[in-house]
Amino acid sequence: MRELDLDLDAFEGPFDLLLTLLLREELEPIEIDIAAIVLAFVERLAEREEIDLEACGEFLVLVSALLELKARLLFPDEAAELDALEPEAAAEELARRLGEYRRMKEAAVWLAERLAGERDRWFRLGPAPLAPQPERRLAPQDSNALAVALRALAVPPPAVSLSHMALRFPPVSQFLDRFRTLLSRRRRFDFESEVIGLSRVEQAVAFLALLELRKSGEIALSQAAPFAPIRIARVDDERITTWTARSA
Amino acid sequence: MDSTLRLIATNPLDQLARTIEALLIVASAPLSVAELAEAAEDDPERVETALGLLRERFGERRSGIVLEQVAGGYAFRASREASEACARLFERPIERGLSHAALETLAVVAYLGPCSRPEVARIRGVAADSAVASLVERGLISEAGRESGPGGAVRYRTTPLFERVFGLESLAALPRLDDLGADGEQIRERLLEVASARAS
Amino acid sequence: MDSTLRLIATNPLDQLARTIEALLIVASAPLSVAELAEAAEDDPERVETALGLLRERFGERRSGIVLEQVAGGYAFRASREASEACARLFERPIERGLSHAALETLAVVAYLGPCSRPEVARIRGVAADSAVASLVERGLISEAGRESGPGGAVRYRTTPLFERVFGLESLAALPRLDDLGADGEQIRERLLEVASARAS
Repeated sequence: MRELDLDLDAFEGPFDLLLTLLLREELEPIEIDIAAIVLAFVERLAEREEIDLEACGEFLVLVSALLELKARLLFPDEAAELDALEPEAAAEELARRLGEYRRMKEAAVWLAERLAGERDRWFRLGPAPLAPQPERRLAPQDSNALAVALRALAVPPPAVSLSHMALRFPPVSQFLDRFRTLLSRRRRFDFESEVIGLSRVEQAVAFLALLELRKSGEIALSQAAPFAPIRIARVDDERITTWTARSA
Repeated sequence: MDSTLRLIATNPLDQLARTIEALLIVASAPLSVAELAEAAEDDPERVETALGLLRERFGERRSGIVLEQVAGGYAFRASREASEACARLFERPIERGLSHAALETLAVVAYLGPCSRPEVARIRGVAADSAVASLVERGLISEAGRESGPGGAVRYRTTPLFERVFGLESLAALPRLDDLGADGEQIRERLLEVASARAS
Repeated sequence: MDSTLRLIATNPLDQLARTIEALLIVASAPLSVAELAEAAEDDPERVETALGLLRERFGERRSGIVLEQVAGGYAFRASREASEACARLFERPIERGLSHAALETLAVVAYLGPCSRPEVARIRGVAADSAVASLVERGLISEAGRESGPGGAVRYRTTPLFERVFGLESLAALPRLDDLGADGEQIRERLLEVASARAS
């Protein structure tokens, strides 16, 4: 799943590289077309004979975190406002925005059709071949206007609301360190009990760190049943791994 | 000499029509009735009448040059009959490779303009920088000041060229937004259902 | 309907003439007989004949549009009879001020000295191509070499006309901007800093 190959406007390559770049803030979530990622994933699923539930679960967590992050960055101030709204009012507001976007999409379709219909309408672009050459004349200007214009360019943009900063992805490395330290003290632990109280975004990043550790062979993951607690164990402790596997 | 003078005197509208022809052949953008009247030093009403004459003379299937009412004024264009010959000789640099993102951005600016890049991004849900840049380069939108307040973002609006390329008499010729996205009501209802389920 | 069809069939030269009219109305430079023949997919001889017809139709005193043979081929021009009206159309009223984009661009070039388009764009946070082009067209800025290094961008500086229009003895007479920096270099740094904050 993580080697899912993507071909987006802003990014081309495997999904896990995309995540890494996003987490390192080398790529803006706003640049990423998430629907295209979902489409690529669904196509990949359709190609396969059987459904990999684990991969689907992982994908859902990561994509929903991405969506939330992108939404928060798009509406830095409004996010807080929406939270404060009653559910009905929030739904009303969301519907208004969706409606607005939908109408713009329709308008774009109309424009595209119009353009196609006008393909046999030709006119000249630019001046006529034998037109008189006009001269542009400008009235005397006040040089203070130049100073005013340059000063305006030196004004920093309004401070961006920091309310969404709490929702920024923490670095994966933070969780890598945390889990490694944990495993140096304990042979195994439950994922849920370690991430309890963290935001969904942080939980998603913690999960990413887990996958990272498993990929590098440092840990073993197990889960007794879907939605059961996820157990993490040191790989060097074979006994525990087999015990967990048997009991599962 | 005398008879020529009388001829002009009896049908001065013909001379005005010729002057308008001349103005339209050298103009690089559609000319409004007011602009034509000012340059021709004549009444707007008479200009309208002369334009009516010209519209008959330069009509589709009658002439290779067609008079059209577009972008808030009048302009000559090629007859549709000759479009294949035109396509062999000329290019369409403005429309070539106009992306879906650019069309959506154009729609937002046309309906809500003047508006800034952040506003376009908010509505479309993705950054609009490259789409805006390509539209500016094509001359379909142009800068229209900055948002008020310090550090305000540059705002954009559509140009007369936009109206001309899309064959619109004016921006008012765009379809009404209310007529688009008619299923918006359905979305609203579904969201309200979800909301009331969450609240209970 | 039948008679129209027969008319076209019996006089195909008329259709060729209409096609040539259409091509000439779209062209932004004179078209040669060879170009017209290729676009119309017809014989150069027949094109010459059709041009003869058009020369009669679009003759001085007969029409406001006149077909003219020039060095590069054929092009339409305005009739002499309408030259005063055309002059009025092109004689632009004295412009009272500059657009916001032009003023910002001009301020950057004036205060920071020779400056390339990419640099102006970086400082303003938007593409500067059309603003720079319009200032060059007005003669307020002009090219002043290129940035060092291979493929360096063209740099621009203000002209003596700029100083005249803004009533300055020299560039040293620009209003001081001590609050932004002691010299052009410091101001440039300050502006680039703000610009990168804006972009983030």
